[in-house]
Amino acid sequence: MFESVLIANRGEIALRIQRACRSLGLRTIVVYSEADRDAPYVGRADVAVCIGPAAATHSYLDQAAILLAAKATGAEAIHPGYGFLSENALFAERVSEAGLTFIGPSAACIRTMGDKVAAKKAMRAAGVPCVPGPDAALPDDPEAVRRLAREIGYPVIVKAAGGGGGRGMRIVTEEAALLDALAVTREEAKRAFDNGEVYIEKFLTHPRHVEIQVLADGHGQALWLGSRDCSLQRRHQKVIEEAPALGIADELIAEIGERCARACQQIEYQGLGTFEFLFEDGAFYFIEMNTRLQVEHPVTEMTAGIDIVQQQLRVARGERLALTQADIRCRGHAFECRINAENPDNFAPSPGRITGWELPGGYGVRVDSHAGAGYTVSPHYDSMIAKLIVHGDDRADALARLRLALDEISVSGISTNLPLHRRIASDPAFSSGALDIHYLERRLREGAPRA
Amino acid sequence: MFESVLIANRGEIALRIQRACRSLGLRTIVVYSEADRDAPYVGRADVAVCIGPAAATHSYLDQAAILLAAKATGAEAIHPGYGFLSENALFAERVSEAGLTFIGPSAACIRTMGDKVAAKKAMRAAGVPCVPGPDAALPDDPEAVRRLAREIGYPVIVKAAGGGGGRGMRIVTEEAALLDALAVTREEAKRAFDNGEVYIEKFLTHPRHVEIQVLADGHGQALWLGSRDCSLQRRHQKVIEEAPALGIADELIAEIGERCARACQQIEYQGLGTFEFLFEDGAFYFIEMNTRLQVEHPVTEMTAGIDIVQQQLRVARGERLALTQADIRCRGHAFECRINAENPDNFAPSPGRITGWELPGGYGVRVDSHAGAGYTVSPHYDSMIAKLIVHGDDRADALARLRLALDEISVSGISTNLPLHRRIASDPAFSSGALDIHYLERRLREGAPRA
Amino acid sequence: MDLAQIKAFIDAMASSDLAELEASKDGWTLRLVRHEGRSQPASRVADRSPSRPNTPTETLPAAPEICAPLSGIVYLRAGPDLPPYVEVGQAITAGMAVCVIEAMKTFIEVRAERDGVVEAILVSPGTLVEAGQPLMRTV
Amino acid sequence: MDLAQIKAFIDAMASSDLAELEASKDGWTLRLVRHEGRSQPASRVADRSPSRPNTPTETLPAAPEICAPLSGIVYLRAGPDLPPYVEVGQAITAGMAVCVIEAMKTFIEVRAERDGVVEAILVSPGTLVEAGQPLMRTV
Repeated sequence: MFESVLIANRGEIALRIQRACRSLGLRTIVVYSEADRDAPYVGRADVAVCIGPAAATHSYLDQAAILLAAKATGAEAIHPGYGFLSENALFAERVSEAGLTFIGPSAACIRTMGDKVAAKKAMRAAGVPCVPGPDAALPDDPEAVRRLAREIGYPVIVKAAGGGGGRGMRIVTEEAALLDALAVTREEAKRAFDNGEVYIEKFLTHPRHVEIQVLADGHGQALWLGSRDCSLQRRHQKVIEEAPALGIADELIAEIGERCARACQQIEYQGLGTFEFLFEDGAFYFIEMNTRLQVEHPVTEMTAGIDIVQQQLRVARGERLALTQADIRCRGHAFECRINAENPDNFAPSPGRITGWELPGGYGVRVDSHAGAGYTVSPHYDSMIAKLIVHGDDRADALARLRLALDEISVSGISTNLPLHRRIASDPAFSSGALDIHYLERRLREGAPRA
Repeated sequence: MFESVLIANRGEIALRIQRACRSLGLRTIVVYSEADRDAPYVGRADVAVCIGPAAATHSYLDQAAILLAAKATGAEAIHPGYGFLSENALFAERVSEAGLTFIGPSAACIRTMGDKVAAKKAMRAAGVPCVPGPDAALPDDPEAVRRLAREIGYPVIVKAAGGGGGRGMRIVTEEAALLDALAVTREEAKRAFDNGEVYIEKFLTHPRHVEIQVLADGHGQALWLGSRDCSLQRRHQKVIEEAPALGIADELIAEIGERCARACQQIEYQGLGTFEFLFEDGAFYFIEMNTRLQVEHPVTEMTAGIDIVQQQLRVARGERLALTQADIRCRGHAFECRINAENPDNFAPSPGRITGWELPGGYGVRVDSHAGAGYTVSPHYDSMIAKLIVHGDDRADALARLRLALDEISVSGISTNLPLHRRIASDPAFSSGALDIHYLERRLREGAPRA
Repeated sequence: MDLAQIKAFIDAMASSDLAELEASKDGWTLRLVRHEGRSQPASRVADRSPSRPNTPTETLPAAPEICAPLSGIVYLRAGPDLPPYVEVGQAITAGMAVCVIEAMKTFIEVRAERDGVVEAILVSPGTLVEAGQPLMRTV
Repeated sequence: MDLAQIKAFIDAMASSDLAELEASKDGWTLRLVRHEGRSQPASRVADRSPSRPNTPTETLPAAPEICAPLSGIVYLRAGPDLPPYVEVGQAITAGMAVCVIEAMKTFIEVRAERDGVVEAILVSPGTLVEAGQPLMRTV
């Protein structure tokens, strides 16, 4: 069982992991870039090692430097956090080869889940529902194609196998248009990608992003810890997350949750993980699995009453989960706001020195942040400087607390997206909940008056 | 049902009450003294009224000024907080007579519980265990006195009826010394207090301070919300509180808790209240009831998962409790540190301007405070500037989190008792727990090296 | 503390590299703080208003220097295989992109505020620049 | 503390790797902070040390003024029916109580640091005084 953990990350998640380590009495070794020298978690580490300049490619992404730091400091385990090397199968492999514990699933699991097609196959095999559509190119026989589309149900999307980035796709809403769309897409695909193969999949027009948090030990036990709704996104970046996902029958969530837990057992998954789904018209469609700790994990912690990073460390140390599925009783509702250093109007980054920092407090309020008055937000990394998390008896109660906390929080010296969060928190549609993944962008385009 | 609440208090509890009001959508009217003009909750009030100069006798204790402010602002209810007018039966009466809701029990309940003898009688009648001893002066017959003392059990304390302040008392550890002690005390009492009547009571040598939080609605339902241990005191001031009280059998706590709840029903108690007990050698002895919200309420909130100030407002509004005793499931363990502006060595007050203010955060950490960087701690009021509350899976986990949070918190510009809290948190005896009410003073006298 | 004393403190600080100076006497407290660049006083009101990034605004009288609108990594070419945006001696027109700054995974083009000629490029590509730092001198 | 002394402090700091410097003398408090370089913000360290109350310490050379050791409400008598601690013209000896300050429900006696004669009482009883504020002038 390891007694020391090297934290191969930065910012709020480095602090989050450090706190979890210290709650278990583990020594923490922090590696940092020159830009993060003054971060508070660096000062609190048992050992802190500078691994390179500000640019992440030469520090937080430099596997050799991190492994060297681990060796030099006698670290026994490495926590990769999120982003950077957290879903890099090769890194996980090298950590293991160096005789250290990689705090995460096996390299094989990371590899499988990193490949969309392999992941989809594995999930189908485990009984997790995926976006309907065959795993192979469409046949030439028009009647066979029609039959496939009918099985999936309209609307469908015709996709060029070699396409991507929005090109080579065509949405088909009724059978009459299917063959024409197929022919045109095939033609285009031949010209554009030199590959005439096309696929067909169910097209979801107004899906929500709903995910299931799982936690598995190395002894065959896997738990699901409730649902999260992360539909409020801008440019595919989550802005506000909540738990649980509103308006989905408990039985349906439980069924999906159990399938996810079973899938973990089948692929011998260990540690924390998240199954991401699109949810539309009462049905779940697997999109991908994140094989790591996620930014939005605190909303699950608040509702489940479990420090899941502490649990992640425990199972990585080889402990059996002390919890069973029957112990998991989610209570109330939680929200998380990602507070970014950015202009709230045009979303331009706003690095710089924070001169004023006032935090909200009281019942049900949590802040995870490495920043504070006097902290300089570096232009080298992403713009998230804090997470504000609130918990209440139900969604309305949690929302009231969110508004209260947003009213109390204040950051000066740099611009932040707090005005955006305040606007969302008082948006009537958001109060009703269960919005689709396009809502926020739609709302921003409307440019409604600020709250 | 009232829609607006006048908060007749200041500091962290004014902010706490304001947050609870806002979580329910109630308007808040804040009254403040000239010294508190710049407090953050004053700025956030829907209406704020200055009711006088800094001295509490001319502001927070001025009933007429507060009632006038309530009338002038159209306040429909008054929350007295703790201290000041919170246990003043006359004030409660005047509030009701003015047609407003006093957020607390009836004036009659406050009056009964404010009189130690009446309270003890009421509690005995309700089956709540009290410090053993007759309610009348001792008889002259030596054998009758011996029998009484034997029934109580040694050690006993002989007390002059007219005594007080530590005078006219004698501890008796064995029967052989009883009659002599009685004679001497009687003689002294005659001379000193011109009243030869003496009483006898059980003497507790190393009691713990254990209390039960209750919550009762106006419809006959009363709940008990678990136990707290507040034994860590200095000069009768609580320093660190925790929930639940360690090492007391669940069944015993439940029995006491149920008796407390039943007592509430018998005296038609409404709102929040606390039954304070001495606990020694496995037995509870009622000492007094606090008929108000207490400083240490957050440890109960953390373990019970209930915002009890919000509940207090709900029942004051006439709502029925939505919870039943079966819904109360206390989880984990919580600590609260009272952070005071005082010299950590000699406990001299340290008012002044706070120049640096860094708060801890993350899972299981809560801070209740009206202060912050730039806030000036006034010499006019008590020295508590913040409460740090942590919650963990069990006492050891909570204690690890407490140490972590104490390591992260930092206040500069004034002196605080944070070094004392750090010292206690790393004290081996405190880690073992279940200390008596004299422990802290004993430990301070020993002057052990700081942690 | 009289005006002469305060001035003395300000001068003393100006000729040093101090960021902060605090002095108290007779109930007076003098606190001097210097921020890098053209900084604004911090106040809690700040973040309620739509934002006040630490950038010179477009309405400033055009300076002979083009300054960084925000802190970040400066690049003089749009890509490694592309020619530089501008070169010394080159004539530029208002609104023309002269370089790009990368901050928080976003690229922000810096544009000239007025017509002129690039007299000097004051930064090296790939280095960190602070908000307000002169990037180019123009005539 | 005069300008030369302050400059001396600034120079001393410049040639060191200190991030923060605080000096107190004769009721003066000078605090210097430097942000750049290897310096850690010193604020967090501050409160780990046993405390830094904003009071002149007992080791200071005695001043002709007796100052408030902390902020609070000053009283010149121990009780309403008692005579004043001292009166103008009265001789006092070091260690003698000259007034009392109430702060946070605690009463703290203020004692003379050296022998002398009370020349003037500078405060009214029952008023708020700030830490360091002169309470009496002595000769």
